[in-house]
Amino acid sequence: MVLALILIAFAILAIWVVRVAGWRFALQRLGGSSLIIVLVTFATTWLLRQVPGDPCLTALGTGANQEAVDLCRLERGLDKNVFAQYWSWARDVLSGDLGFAFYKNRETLSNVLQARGPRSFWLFVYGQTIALLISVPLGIWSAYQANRVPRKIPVWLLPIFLVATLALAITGGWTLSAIIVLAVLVPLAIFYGLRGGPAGDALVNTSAFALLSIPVFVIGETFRYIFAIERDWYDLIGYRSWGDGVGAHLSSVWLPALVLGLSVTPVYLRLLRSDMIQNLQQDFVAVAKAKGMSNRHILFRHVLRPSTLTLLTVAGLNIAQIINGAIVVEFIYDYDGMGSYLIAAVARREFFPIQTLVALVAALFVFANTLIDVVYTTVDPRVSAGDDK
Amino acid sequence: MAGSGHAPLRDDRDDILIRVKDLVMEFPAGGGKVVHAVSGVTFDVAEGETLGLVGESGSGKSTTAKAVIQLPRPTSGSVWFRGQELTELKGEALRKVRPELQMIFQDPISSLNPRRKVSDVVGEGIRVWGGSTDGQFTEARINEILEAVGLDPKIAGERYPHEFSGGQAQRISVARSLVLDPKVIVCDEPVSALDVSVQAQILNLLEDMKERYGLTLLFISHDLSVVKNISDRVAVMYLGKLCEISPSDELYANPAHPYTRALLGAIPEPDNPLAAEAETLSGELPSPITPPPGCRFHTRCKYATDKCREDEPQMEEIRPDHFVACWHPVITDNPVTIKAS
Amino acid sequence: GSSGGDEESTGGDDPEDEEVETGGDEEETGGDEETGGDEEETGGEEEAMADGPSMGGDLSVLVEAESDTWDIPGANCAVSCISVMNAVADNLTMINENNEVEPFLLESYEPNADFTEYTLVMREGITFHDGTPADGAAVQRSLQEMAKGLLQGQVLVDLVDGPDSIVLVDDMTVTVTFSVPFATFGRNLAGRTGWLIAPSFWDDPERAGALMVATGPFTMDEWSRDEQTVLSKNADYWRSDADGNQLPYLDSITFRPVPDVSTRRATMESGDADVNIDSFGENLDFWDNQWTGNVAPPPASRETTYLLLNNGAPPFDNPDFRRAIALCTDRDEYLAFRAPGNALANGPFAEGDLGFIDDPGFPAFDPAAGSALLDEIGRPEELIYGTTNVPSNLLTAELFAEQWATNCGLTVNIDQFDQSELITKAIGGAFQVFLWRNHGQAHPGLEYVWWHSRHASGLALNFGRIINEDMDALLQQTWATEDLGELDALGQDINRLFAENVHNIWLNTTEWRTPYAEGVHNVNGLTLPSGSKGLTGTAGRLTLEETWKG
Amino acid sequence: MSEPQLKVEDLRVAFATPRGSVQAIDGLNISLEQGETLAIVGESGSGKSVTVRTVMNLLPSTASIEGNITFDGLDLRNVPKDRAKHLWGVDVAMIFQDPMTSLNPVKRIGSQITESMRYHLKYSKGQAKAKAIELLTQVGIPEPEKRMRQYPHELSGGMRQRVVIAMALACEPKLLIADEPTTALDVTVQKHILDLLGELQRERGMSMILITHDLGVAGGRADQIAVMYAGRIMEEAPASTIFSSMRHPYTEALFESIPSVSDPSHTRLTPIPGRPPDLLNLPTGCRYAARCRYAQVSCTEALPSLESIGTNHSVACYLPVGSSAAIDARAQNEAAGVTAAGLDLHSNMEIL
Amino acid sequence: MSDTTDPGVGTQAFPSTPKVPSAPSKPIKVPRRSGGGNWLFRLAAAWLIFIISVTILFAIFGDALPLLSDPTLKDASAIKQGPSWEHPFGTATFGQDVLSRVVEGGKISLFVATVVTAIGIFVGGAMGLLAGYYRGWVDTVVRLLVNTTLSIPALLLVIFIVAVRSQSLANVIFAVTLLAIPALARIVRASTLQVADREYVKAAEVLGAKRSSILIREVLPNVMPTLISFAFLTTGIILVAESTLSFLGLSVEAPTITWGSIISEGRISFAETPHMVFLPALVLFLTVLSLNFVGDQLLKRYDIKEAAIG
Ligand SMILES: Nc1ncnc2c1ncn2[C@@H]1O[C@H](COP(=O)(O)OP(=O)(O)OP(=O)(O)O)[C@@H](O)[C@H]1O
Ligand SMILES: Nc1ncnc2c1ncn2[C@@H]1O[C@H](COP(=O)(O)OP(=O)(O)OP(=O)(O)O)[C@@H](O)[C@H]1O
Ligand SMILES: [Mg+2]
Ligand SMILES: [Mg+2]
Repeated sequence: MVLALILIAFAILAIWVVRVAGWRFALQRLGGSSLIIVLVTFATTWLLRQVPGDPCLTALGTGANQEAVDLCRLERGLDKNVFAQYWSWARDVLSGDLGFAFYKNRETLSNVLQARGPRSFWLFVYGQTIALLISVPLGIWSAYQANRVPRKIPVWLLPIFLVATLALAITGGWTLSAIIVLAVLVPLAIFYGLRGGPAGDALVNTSAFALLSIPVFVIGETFRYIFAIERDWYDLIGYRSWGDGVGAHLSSVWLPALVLGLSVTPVYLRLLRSDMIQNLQQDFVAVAKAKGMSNRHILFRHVLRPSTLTLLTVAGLNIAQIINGAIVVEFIYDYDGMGSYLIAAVARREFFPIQTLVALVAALFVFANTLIDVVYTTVDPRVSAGDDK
Repeated sequence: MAGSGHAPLRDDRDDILIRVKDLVMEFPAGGGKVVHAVSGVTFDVAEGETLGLVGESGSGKSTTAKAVIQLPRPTSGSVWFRGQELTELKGEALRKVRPELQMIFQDPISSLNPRRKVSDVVGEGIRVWGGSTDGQFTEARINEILEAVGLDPKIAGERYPHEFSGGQAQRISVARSLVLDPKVIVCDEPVSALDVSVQAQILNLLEDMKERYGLTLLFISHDLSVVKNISDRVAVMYLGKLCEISPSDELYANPAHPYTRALLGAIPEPDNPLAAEAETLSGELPSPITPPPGCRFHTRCKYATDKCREDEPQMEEIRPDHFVACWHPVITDNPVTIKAS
Repeated sequence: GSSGGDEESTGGDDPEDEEVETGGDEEETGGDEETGGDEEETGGEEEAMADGPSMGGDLSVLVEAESDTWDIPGANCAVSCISVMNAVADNLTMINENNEVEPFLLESYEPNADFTEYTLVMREGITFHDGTPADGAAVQRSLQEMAKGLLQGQVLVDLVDGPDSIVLVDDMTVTVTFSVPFATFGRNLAGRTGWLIAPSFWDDPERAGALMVATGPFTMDEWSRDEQTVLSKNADYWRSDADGNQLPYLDSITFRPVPDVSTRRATMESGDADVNIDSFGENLDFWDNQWTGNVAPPPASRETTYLLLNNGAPPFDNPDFRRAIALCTDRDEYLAFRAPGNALANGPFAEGDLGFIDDPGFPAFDPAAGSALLDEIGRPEELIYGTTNVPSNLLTAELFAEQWATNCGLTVNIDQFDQSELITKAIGGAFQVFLWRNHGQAHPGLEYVWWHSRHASGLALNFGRIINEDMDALLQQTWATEDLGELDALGQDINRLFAENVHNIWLNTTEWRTPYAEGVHNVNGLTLPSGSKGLTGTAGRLTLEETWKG
Repeated sequence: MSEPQLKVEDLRVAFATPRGSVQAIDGLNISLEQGETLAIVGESGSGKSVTVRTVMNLLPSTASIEGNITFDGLDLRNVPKDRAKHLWGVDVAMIFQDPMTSLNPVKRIGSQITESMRYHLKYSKGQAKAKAIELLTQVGIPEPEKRMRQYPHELSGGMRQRVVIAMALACEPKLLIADEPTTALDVTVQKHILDLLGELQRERGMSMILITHDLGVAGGRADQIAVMYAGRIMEEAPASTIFSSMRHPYTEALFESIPSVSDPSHTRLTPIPGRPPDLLNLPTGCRYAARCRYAQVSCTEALPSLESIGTNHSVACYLPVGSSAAIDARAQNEAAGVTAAGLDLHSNMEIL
Repeated sequence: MSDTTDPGVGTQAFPSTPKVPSAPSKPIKVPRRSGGGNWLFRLAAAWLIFIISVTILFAIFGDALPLLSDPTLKDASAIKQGPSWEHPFGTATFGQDVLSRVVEGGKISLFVATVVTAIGIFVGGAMGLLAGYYRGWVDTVVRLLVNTTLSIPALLLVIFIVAVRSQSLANVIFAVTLLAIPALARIVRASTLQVADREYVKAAEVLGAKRSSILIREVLPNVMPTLISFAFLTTGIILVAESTLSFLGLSVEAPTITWGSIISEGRISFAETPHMVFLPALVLFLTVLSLNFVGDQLLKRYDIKEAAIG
């Protein structure tokens, strides 16, 4: 079901790509993509065969004896050479047989994908949404402030903010050290945020850097402590699907998604911001200003679109790397998605499913990037698909 | 216009330094299309002569000039330099001729490596060719050249390019190209980026250097006054073809090609007698991917006839040493004078 | 206190039982220790005095690992798997709190005098979850399948004619004959071998991935790998409590495998789960002193944490070297840092279990002597300490590596790898020393597979590759008697044998905690058909048959 | 005479930069009558663009501004908020130098032209479109409907500049500022654009400020020409007089340095020696003194102010060209071989 | 901060000065505009120097430094204690002084990050340079390699490599370097493309310089600023990456101390030992932040368009 939906989505997008960019481009990309996928999966196959440990021994565990192990080897073709193994894997996958995810209980990878795929998918979607929801407005705001005159805010507001923050913190019951840190930082942030101008920009930019400088797992662990244990805002009950109700679904995902989102937010934010700042210096912005257009109009109608180009490129190139964050987040929140499955599969030395998944990720990567190239042409009419950026 | 033919070649002279014959340069334009940047250009340059190249943007001036120094190699045609066919030289052999053919670029700042000292920039040629291992000689040579272009070697040599104004930077470029004692210098719009007050300095400098080092220049500009000032002969290009080639005073006095006349008519001088001719140029420059057949100028020419649309005109000598490729050249006996204000 | 009444065995005897588990996040260290027996009694009474059980409720239980399959004969069925199985399946026999075997699903269970033939009579009127009758044929089938299984087969390896010697005598009666005396069979039936599983499960061609079908108090409704296993009340369950209320009380149980120990603790703290099992040393203090809910009483039998030495390969094939390392190991320091408050172990049996002696003669810490011995026999170029790459295990590794290096001048290399490799290395004998946790089955005979030379070659369950004739002989004798006194004596001999040969380096007994939330009652409570209390909770295994929420 | 349409008085603009304050405009006065064209010429960096950007309120926040600017009696530095919203782009419009970068590459021509009408004049979509097509036709773009849907990169440079002009004219401004509108274009195109601007200006009675560094361009198109140098106006005169009777040595030198088509080839040019002063560190006295062949000690001591010397003709020089003082000064300098400001008159070499 | 000291004061009316056009004009007083967070830059640089020098000092003088002791010194009486005067960062599982461990861990973490960056810059830089300058098949191959690497989740690749070979310092460095290379190669390639397009490169060709010599003498020096700026950013990223690997048990083998290993040790009992998580994380955070900041300022200073590596 899910697989079918994904396939249909793929197909629709592929048709769109062909329509916008033409057959030539599509075929060219298909060739390049296949090459990458073959390279990646073969490299994976080869690497996996070097990994010490025996998938059969691991699967059979303490029940292993020589005959059982030999039988298992034979059944899985592990006695053949790498090329033969690769070929047999490729043949299976191309014929639609994704293989066993768990040899011991004969659970198929399709099953696992069906069960866990949606979790990772939603985690990814919400994570990206959160990242975009935070980074886009902040990035725009920040870029806009970079060259603006700060608003005049009386300095005496600072102590008021400070007292208010302290009061909030004390009634809200934050721990002492947090109070001390936040009581200084929060008022400053409010003050410079309201003031805007280069200081406001610096505030956003520095915060982005700060976020970039904290390992994801520290954020994840801290948030789990604060939101799941200290206050009961998140239930550590694992994923709930849409079927269990929208509320249950969202409340089972929001925290991991937030952490995952926060890990990419600074990247997006900074890219958008620097692109926007650059574009704000373009002549056409001066022209628009000379036309008397309002700042808001200029920001959203003139600058935003061309500024998303780098963001798109980078998002595309990082699509495979989102899994890194997902692995960590899934681990901390006991969120059983594809990331944690992959790790478990490596630990179990389940070679074939790993190869299949790596191939899927690689396919996703090349497909997303092809798509982005095409989107590029609609965002920036100067570029024609297939141009080398 | 826009014609071919070998008529402009002055094969009778023995001081010809460069001979360009049927030069063609094409670039892939994506989608299997081809940009016909230069299509069959023929001209020659005598030793010590300055040939000016004018034409609208995109007419192929730079491409022609670069093809002459084989950067990049032309698609077809021959470039003959002092007894050598450059298009046939390969690798090391071609590299060996390089010092003889130098180039000055338009943007004075970006043509200098910002991370090298001026003395290094200027001395680069000597380093490459390792003329002498004698550092003294190298230094002396660099100093000599720097002084020649009007820079104080002691002060200028130790500085970095960004510390110089545009005019000074262009002097450094000139110095760099001179250090290897070249025969020919290709100047691709060397003064377009400069202020008028500085432009004169560089034009004078080029004239001085030409005299001092016996240079031959190929000078590109779209400023007709500048080209007139510096050139002995001027060639007018349009959409990858030559229209007219003639000694400069002659060309400006008796422009025969409708395109040349239009160009001259566009010079922003009050009371330009050719101003009316410029009207024709309002139309768009056709795409070099699909150049018009026949005379390439016919789409914008007020004299154009069916013949122009079908047959390509060949270069013909209408006056001594004045060649035009046009079916309907304007030949009058009263020279035009565009008065400067 | 090792009062006579304590001598009981627990459910698990089969090989799979304890294999490990130094592997998980769970570092095996004990918490504040109280002797199991005392706690058990007081705990039990508390539960009993609470208000009568109420019906209904959904229980959410955290376990440390997912089961690889429910196809038990070949499954790596450890504590998490056993906990689920306990709720889904019933055993043919059970051990009572006096460590005696009692029939459970069986009407009666009779060995012959030399323990070579057993007559099992099935209780009438019991049906499987699928409605088919649980009769003698089902018992025969189950036992036969077990005997054919890779793992369980090793338990039943001495059947006279293999599976054929399990014979259906009449509708309800089955006999099982062994070629050698096998006195522990009854205890095996209280463990994995004895789960009665429906023929429809055995017949399922894809049974490796199928849901369990048995006779237990709960039926298995859903199994989402790594996410949850959902059980619901078996309305036709054959048992009721003393007041005649139908068992079980709960409507459903959801088991959620959560491998990360700190996540399990966080989930409990946040109130998002009802029951947890935990043996992580650094959490024990928390459960004992800070946890606002309850903790189920642990039984006396406890596993032992030890350094598993590979007796089959250099350098540990040399008894002198093993002794030297023991002399160089400061176990008190280990206790102080890694298992604060836990009892030092000098042998494989925990205090209160058969075979326990306070001082079997295990070498005490004496670095000078160790060093001298090493000077004599020479030091290996390097010693490789293998461990999984889990932070807490690495800390322990670091500690021993440092001890051996500074105390005795050995070069120790810590080889870290991921979890699955630990097992494969252990079965294959590809290691020098591992931190390990095992045993504590309350009956020396149940440790047979781990120590007998018969299991020491090739891919072997005798991970330490102990080949010791005296040991073999003693183990064989434990299979020939049911007399607890005799067994105690045999156990003590084994204990001394271990100390003398330093086959392993014993560290400490392992404490488990089974914390559960307020409002949950009678976790691990079990009343046997005879009215006596069942022995439950060994090594964290859960029994939820009589648990209720309210 | 009535009050001029645009009046700039003693304008000073400085930019804060990491290296210090850049004094870009320093005491500049302009007055422009309704319907008149003022050309500002000068070297690169002389402050032409900054001047008009100040008028257009386009300076970045790093700029500090002093002086008065009035447009139609309105103080442009303190415009009431509601008026400000529909002032720039409506009453005053501007065309920039580079048509390649003046248009937003990702927006269609049509929407770029119509947006200001829709924003300021609240035209409906259809109205705006109709007006845009009319404008495009006016600026001489064939097939305007088709062009409306195209993107800037699909047009040639000349076409784009026409679009830019159409854009600026959309709200029928009273004053049009053209900052080097043809510098990036071919001479052939330049002529057409300039003709077009002149025509439109006449039709609409607009005033215009035309910035250029090409004296020829200025000469043909402007009523009044101001020559700027280092942030100051050196000389201002009607186009007809400045060519015939320039009075500032800088203007003179500028004319001498330009090659002329009427001169035979290889005519020796007379460049202006040296380079403009560093705006970070301006000399006292006349900004041009260091390059001036007339320079005397007095020139280096105090800044000459712009003095009127005839109808609409003013010059900022102590020694205006043609005055006897100037002739003496030059002779004196020639004799000495070096000016009071240290310029070596005989050396061909530029000493760094 | 008060209004007047803010660097961004802009278009404000000045009190009208008397109009004396003929007098030597007085330059307008303009508030000096700092180069955008200059003091932050200095602060960041100072922190980096501090961290590095403490680490070096420690390497030389060992526990002679005040407040620092042997990072492996066990103390059964002070297990997992919170910060105190004696142990400003508290103590670890074996009662070791966490501050000393942070300093010691810094040695390894910074070493790993520096070596990875150095190799990454060298190899990735070379790949990017060659691809960007020679184009053609070299470019195709490099781009294929880069895209291939980018299409595998980095963590998975590290797991593979670490599983194949052991978790020795060298292998961890190798694995992480492998990940750093593509990003750097991509950035350097983009920068090279830009530089190779400049006219001074053409000028060198005209002079007849060999391509290889042009690459080294003309292109490389101009790509260098990009490389150096990104070296700082990369070092920061690697520091964070190392700690994440530690968290997953994939970093350098015990008993080697790294910042990541301290944090992940503290995480085991987060509730009891938050000081073992937050204090080292703070040091890590400040260091990475400083690296990022310095790198970013360099980028700005050299006016390099930010490409993404993250
Ligand atoms: N590398 C190239 N690839 C594709 N097309 C090119 C390339 N170089 C030049 N062209 C095309 O060739 C034609 C001639 O270009 P060229 O640069 O020679 O013109 P030009 O006369 O020098 O113009 P300009 O005055 O703008 O410098 C143009 O249409 C241009 O787009
Ligand atoms: N935003 C700014 N920050 C700092 N200095 C500036 C700024 N804008 C302009 N300047 C400086 O002000 C001076 C005048 O610049 P302006 O752009 O007005 O010159 P211009 O006469 O228009 O030159 P061009 O012919 O090159 O356009 C220059 O020295 C320039 O460097
Ligand atoms: Mg050109
Ligand atoms: Mg300007």
